[in-house]
Amino acid sequence: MTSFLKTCTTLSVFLSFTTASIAQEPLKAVGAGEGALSIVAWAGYIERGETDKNYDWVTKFETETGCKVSVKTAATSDEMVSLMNEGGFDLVTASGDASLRLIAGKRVQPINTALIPSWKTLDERLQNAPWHTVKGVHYGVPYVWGPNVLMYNTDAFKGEAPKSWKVVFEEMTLPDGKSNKGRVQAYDGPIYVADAALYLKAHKPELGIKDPYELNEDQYKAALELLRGQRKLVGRYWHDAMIQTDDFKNEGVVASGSWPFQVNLLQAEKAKIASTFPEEGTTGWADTTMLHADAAHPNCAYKWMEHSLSAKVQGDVSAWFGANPSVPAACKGNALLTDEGCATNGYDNFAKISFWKTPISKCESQGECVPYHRWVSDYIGVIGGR
Amino acid sequence: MRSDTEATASLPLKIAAGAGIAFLHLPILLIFVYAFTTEEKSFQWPPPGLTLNWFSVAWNRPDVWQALSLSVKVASVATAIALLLGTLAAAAVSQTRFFGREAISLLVILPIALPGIITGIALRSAFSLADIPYSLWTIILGHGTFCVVVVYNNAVARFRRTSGSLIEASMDLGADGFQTFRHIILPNIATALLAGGMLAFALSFDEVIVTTFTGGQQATLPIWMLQELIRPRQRPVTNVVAVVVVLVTFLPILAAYYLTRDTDEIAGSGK
Amino acid sequence: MTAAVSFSGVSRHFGKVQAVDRVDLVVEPGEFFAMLGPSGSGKTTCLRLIAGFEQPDSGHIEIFGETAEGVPPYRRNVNTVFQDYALFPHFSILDNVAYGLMVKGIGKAERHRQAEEALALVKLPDYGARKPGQLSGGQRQRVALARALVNRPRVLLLDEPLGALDLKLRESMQEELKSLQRSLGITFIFVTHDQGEALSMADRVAVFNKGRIVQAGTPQEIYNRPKTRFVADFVGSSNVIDPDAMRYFGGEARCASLRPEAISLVRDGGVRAHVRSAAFLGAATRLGVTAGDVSLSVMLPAGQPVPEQGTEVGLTWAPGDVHYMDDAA
Amino acid sequence: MTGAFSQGVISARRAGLSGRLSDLFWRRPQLLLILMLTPPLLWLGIIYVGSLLALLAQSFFAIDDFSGLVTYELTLDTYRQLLNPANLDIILRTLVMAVAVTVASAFIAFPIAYYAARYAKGRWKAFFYLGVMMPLWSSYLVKVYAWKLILAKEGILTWIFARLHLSSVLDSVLALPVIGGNSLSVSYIGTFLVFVYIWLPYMILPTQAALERVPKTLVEASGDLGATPRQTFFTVLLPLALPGLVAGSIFTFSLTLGDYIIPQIIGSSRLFIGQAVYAQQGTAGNVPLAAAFSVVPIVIMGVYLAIAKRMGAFDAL
Repeated sequence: MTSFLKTCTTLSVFLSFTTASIAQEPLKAVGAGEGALSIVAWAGYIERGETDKNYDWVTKFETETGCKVSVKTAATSDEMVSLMNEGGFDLVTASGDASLRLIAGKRVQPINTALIPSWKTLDERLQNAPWHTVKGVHYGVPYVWGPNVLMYNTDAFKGEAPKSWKVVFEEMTLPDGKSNKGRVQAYDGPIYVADAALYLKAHKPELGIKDPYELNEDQYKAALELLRGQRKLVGRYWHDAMIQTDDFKNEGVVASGSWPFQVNLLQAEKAKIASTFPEEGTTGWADTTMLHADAAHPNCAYKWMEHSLSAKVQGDVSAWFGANPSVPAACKGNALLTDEGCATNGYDNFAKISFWKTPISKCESQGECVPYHRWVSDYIGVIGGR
Repeated sequence: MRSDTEATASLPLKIAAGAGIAFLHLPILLIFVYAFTTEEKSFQWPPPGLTLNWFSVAWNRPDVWQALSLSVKVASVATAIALLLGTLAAAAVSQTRFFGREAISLLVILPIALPGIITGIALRSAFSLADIPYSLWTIILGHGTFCVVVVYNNAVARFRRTSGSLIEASMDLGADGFQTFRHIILPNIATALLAGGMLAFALSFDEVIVTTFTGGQQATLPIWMLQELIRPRQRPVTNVVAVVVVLVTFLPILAAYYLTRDTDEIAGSGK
Repeated sequence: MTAAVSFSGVSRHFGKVQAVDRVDLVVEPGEFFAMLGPSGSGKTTCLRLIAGFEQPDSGHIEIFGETAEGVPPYRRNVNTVFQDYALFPHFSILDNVAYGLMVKGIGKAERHRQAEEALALVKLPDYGARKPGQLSGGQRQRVALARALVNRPRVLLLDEPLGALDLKLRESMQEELKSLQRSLGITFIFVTHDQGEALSMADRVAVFNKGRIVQAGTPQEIYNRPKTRFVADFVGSSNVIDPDAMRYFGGEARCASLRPEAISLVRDGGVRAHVRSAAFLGAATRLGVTAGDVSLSVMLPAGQPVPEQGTEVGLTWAPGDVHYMDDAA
Repeated sequence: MTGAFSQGVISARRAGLSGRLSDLFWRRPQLLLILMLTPPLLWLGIIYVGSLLALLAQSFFAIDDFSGLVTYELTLDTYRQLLNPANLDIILRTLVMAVAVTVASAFIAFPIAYYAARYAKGRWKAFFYLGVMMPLWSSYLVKVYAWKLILAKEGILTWIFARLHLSSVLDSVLALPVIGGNSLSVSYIGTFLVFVYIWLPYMILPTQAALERVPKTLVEASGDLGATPRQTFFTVLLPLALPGLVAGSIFTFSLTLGDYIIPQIIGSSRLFIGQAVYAQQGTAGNVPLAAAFSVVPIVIMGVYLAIAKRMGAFDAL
């Protein structure tokens, strides 16, 4: 674990030319709010009822605490890291492939869990999750988590859910009689190499893949090979949730790895879209609300972290984004999420999800793994047809 | 041969020119149509219905106004800076001969001749090196850099056409340097500066790429549009804003045309 | 009496080009002075040195006894009529003329009154409201003149003032300028490359070549007694004869000039020559003849019979008409 | 004109700072020149070029393979990395696209510019001017998104082709190797179309300006000397319009080289230089490689500008 950390440390400093600030002691007590709070978040994570009046967990917080919330949405984990490196934010909803980089880069500060009463209501599986806890020190509070599901068009699949990720990785004829060529998508982020590895883990056991984020040269090459084959099927890689929904509506895309968020969005528009949890398992994300090392509004930030763990907010976010709450109590009695919501979003599949984390060369499961920056340049090559 | 110099063009030329202009305008008509669509999240063709609703929605969106005001601020200051720097450089280059004159004109053209992303990244890394926090001024710094060229081009063209003896005549008649500047130089280059200034303003107002790198978290109108288009809340609002911007800028473009028509074309002074 | 303008040892170079090379010059007050020379001979630079647009690298310039050193154009009571007139395109004619008064801070009514007076002087009384673009070349020239004169300069500089006008207009303007100068008594200094203009208008002429003054004097002196071969070549239509040819003609072996009208034709004797061409000029006929290998032109007064081409004639001239000069340029 | 000699020939120096400064600037014109040049030189020479050089300097560092951290030691490793096949693909792809876009823009722009410069009069002239300026002033982003609607598989073009019963034509175009694709909006054809559309005004304006500077008498003289309209066009008009076309091509070329938004929205996810710079800098954190990628358009534009300058395109800018 220490070597893991050392690599993370070095990995993380790269974007920042500014001198890293010295990690501070966590706050001792929550005082009066500073009147403002700025958050870097995934699209759909911080809603104030602008899209749908029912989904609003900001307005009430603002009136109660006097902290005016401003949100900067980021499309990728890397964007989040660079935004935090840039500074000027209090909080970030970082996924596992960003959180450790932020910690190692001293961009975020330890938090005092004693100041967050709802901490003890957290799902035990998440309380000490390795993506926000380093040497027993907590660098944030879990927000929500979820799987990267397989989204598909019910017309193209004749109402029958595809069982395997095979439909997006290998050329085949779909139930509607047409080839899947040009009708599937893949994620336009290097972390998607892990999805290929996950598929290989199930279908090519001889490679000996244990963890899709820890790949040796051979395993990595096999994953890239699979992705090169996939390139021939994919017209455009998806990068942005909203553009993906457009593609499913206007570009004739019928299957892709996706977030429940897009599924919900499309279903709300009465599109013929459904999602499934393929047999290979899925990759997924678990996000943590982390506090910037130089946060200008730490009191408001603590108030928000507490607010974000309330069962109501957890349930509402989960319903809106298609995620799973970090507070088990949220699964029951939330009007928006409904009592079946957690099950739909894969709450019980926790163990089957390989959560995003940054690939590093000194990996735990085997001696030497291919580090992230190679994933980046090679994935660019794959998309470019190399 | 004669037909070539007479005022009538051949039919193929007319068709080619007309088709070219149509090609330039059809997508813009589409923007107009989609400002009225009833569909909210994404666009589908043909639009399911038409409504005027989005205009009032746009009017009541505070973020539109914030972005607009930031854009106007940035564009105004960047234009003012470009006017100052561009005129000075143009005056120096066209009124005197000195070693390195060529280098100056290259230097002025460079920010526009090199892709915006390079200007953007270079400035961004310089900001981090110098530990300059992102602010209104970092955006202005970026915009000012590439706006100088349009003012410079317009001013140089005008200086070139303004006889150098006018300045000497003025001084000969008893006007000192400042009087000459006020009574002779300024009135003679004013329309060129106005036209250059308006182009600079437009350039800054629509700039996305450099702003992405120098803006930090602030959203100018184009950045706001980018965010809206990628993560739509009410997509037609973006089109409404675009339509309004086109309509509002129509008059200044026309004004710039008539101001410079007789004296000099403002052509060729793009991004 | 102090000179209106005096140069002593004035030099000015641009880069490697020596535009004005150690020039000494005196222009008397009230004089109509011409600076004549081919383009690039330094005459215009001299004018600009007087106006103050250029500063000498070395030497000394005085205007009416006051040193011009370090004095910018706007502090010299010297005005210029530019070759391209340099009328301000954005001002009306009246405002153009009134400009000098305006920058001096004279009130609008007064300066317009004076400007109108000046326009009347150049015979353009009703043109005040127009813009320069609406005037013909000759009219613009007059406006430029009025604009300079309204400031009552001690010296008026004219840079090729008639160069852009057509022949007829040029002749009438020459008359007008001359009488204007006489009536105003202002010192006029003008620059021209047209020797006819210089000779007909000026009281005195300075001939420039390669940045230096080769000869200065009255038009008669310049015309009749050119000091150098260059002056003779440039100023007159004189025959310039080489030393060798001069000896062949029986004179001294020096370079000389001989005016065409000083040569007369004789049937026998004289220097034998062949007629090559004849051009009828109205008041006279100009013959081109060759004597030996020397080409000469001969002015034949009207009324004399014109010999046919190819005929042999004899040429004679009074020895006093032969003007010897330096062979140098 | 009385009292002509009432004043001295040299007036006194004017009072105040402005008088003194005026005199000073006249005596020392270099001082005025320096004063005029200092602000633009400070801004462009120091801030802008300084930033550029700082960026370029970073391309001589490399990211450490093991840790992913930038090592501040001079090396050419990053350039070696830049020349690997995947990155060469990106450079080549962008170059080909930039050339194609520039050539196509020139072809489409010329008739418009020619007509506007030589035939359009009065109101029509204004119409053409506005016709070019309006698209230039309309939001770049909104135009790009409008094209997404036009080119989408279920978009306007497909709809129109279907209405005209020409869907098979569209399909056969899309079936073309390399430039085709699943739909126009995910093909090179789409990216190309949008590039041409967005940069076209930048080509028209300088070309028109250059054509307007061609004196009518030249064309007449050529005709007078017996040239056919066609010969006149190729021997007189085109060479004289060339600086304008080259000036326009500086824009179309440079803008295509650096754009990262158009190929991201309309395209097949294959990267262009602009996107590569953006991704290496923002996503991968490989600033040295991003800087090395930036060198490519700088070098290309440097060569391009040198040629353009020789052709007198700067005067037509």
